[in-house]
Amino acid sequence: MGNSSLKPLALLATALFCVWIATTGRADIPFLLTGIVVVFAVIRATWATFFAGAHDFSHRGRPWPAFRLLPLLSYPFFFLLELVSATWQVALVALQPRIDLHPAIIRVDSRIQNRTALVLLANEITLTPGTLTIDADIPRQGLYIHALDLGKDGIDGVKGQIRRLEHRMEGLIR
Amino acid sequence: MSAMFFGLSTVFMAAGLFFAFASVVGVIRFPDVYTRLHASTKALSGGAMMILAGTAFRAAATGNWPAMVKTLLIAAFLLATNPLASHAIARACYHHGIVPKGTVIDEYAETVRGDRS
Amino acid sequence: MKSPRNLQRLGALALSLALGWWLWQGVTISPFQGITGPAARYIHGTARDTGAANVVAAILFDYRGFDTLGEASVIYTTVCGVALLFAKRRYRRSSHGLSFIVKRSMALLVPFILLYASSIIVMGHLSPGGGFQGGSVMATVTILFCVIYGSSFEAARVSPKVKETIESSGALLFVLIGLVGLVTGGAFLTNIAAGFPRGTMGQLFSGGTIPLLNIAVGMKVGAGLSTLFYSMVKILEDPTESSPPEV
Amino acid sequence: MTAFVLWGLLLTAAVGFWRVIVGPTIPDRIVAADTLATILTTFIALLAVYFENAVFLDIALAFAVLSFADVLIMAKYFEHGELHR
Repeated sequence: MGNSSLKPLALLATALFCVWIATTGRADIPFLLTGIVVVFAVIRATWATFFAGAHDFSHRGRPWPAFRLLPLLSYPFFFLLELVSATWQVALVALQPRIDLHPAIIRVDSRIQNRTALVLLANEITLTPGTLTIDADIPRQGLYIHALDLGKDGIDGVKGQIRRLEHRMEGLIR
Repeated sequence: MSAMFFGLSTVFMAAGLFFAFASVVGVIRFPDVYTRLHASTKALSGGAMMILAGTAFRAAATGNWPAMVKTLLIAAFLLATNPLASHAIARACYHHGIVPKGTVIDEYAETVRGDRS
Repeated sequence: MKSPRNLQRLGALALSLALGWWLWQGVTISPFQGITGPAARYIHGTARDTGAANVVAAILFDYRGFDTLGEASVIYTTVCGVALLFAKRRYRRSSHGLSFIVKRSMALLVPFILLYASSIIVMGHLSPGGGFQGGSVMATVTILFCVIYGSSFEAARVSPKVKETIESSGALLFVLIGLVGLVTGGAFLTNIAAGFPRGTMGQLFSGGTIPLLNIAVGMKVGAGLSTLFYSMVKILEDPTESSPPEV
Repeated sequence: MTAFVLWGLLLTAAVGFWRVIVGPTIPDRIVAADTLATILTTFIALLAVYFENAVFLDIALAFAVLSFADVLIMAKYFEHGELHR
């Protein structure tokens, strides 16, 4: 029991502690000690509500997936690369002399079971220019995505892009 | 090392300025709310991220490590909060009844109609 | 340009541009140039007098600490009055919030925003910020709970009694710190002269009572503003006055 | 260079203000204002480089953390017609 819940807790505490060091911008002994106290207080105030037995889960399910460490560390680089390439494409669309858009709202069914991971995937799709998550059909793992321009590849091009993001997300969680 | 960081920061700032301008042009030229949201997201992912990266490199060039870490924190918070706002406003617009212009396919419409009836 | 509304908007644009130019002029003046009188005295003497790096925090909690106690009491009195006025009304319990994506992502964000608010409060005497600002960020988080998760969420998780307790203990902490000054033979809210350590400027433990008073005010403002919002939300409960929005 | 980027960003924000003024519907204005908020957050962060004063980064951080709240509140209002449900 302790083993199953320890890993997300350790991850959250580490992330919070890093954010504490970043906001204060110092690494003296008093700051680190105060940081430990504050991180403990914040986790004490939010863990039971938002992470352990999360309030917005109607039936049983793991609210918080266990992440693999190595993909988690390499994840930001791939994500930023994806971001830059998509941004470049949309910038070209915005600056071309005549705007000829074919927007569409399509449904993409995902394989990801864990709801938090699905939400992270939805946020990632929103962050990538060119695709925007409008709604999620959480019980059946479907995402409704507004695509800016279907382009010449049609629906399959957008779905392929989503699949790539989804594949990486699947490698991230256990 | 410092000169390299300096040059990198200049490159990133110029690229960020270009993307910010392109996104604002997109916000003005695109036809409806949903497509404008795409352009707005680009202001974040292209413009803000690159300019903040340039700022971080500039801070690193002068050896001001706390400022660099804080800049990266600003970028992380922007990345974490912006999709929430975009998604919420898009969904609210759809449920309020603003019809997207010129969509080829709309697979969401039936779901919303089923909810309303 | 044809309707008066557009004219009004252009006027607003011109006004904001003028304000921006003015602010720019204010930002670009070099520090210590042309600052005379009491301002110069505070800027040069703060480090020696209090040991705090943030001059505004030093003025708020040391030079005019008693005044700040009065200001905080204004919030306290307002909260008590509003809570009394709307005590009879009940929340309409509703868990209609925004979509699941927003709910779940906000759950992942809340610890980080709370940590940021705490860092504003704790670093109040070293960097821009302090009790009032950090408390406001905390209250913003609780207001977002109502917006995102529906009004039943906050009422179920944090009872108004807990908030009242936090607010009252913040006020009590403030007064107790002030009383230490009286005990040691000084005036109410005496800082360095009452024996609190000055520390070296820039360290966490410096500035005597200023960090402690920041924490007290942070508790007070955070819980107080949150209580205010949740008392005011009950006004909207009246079913006759709800109308659909116009776009 | 920094001054050039700063002026460019200001010009960009002024151009984007056009959508805030003439936006046909309120969501258009909100989206445009959110774009401007993002751009101006980076503007404040750049001011820290320009003035070589790290204090501006704290202001930019506060802006980055809290600027999404207004959009969420507007979204709630559009979706439900009232804020407190």
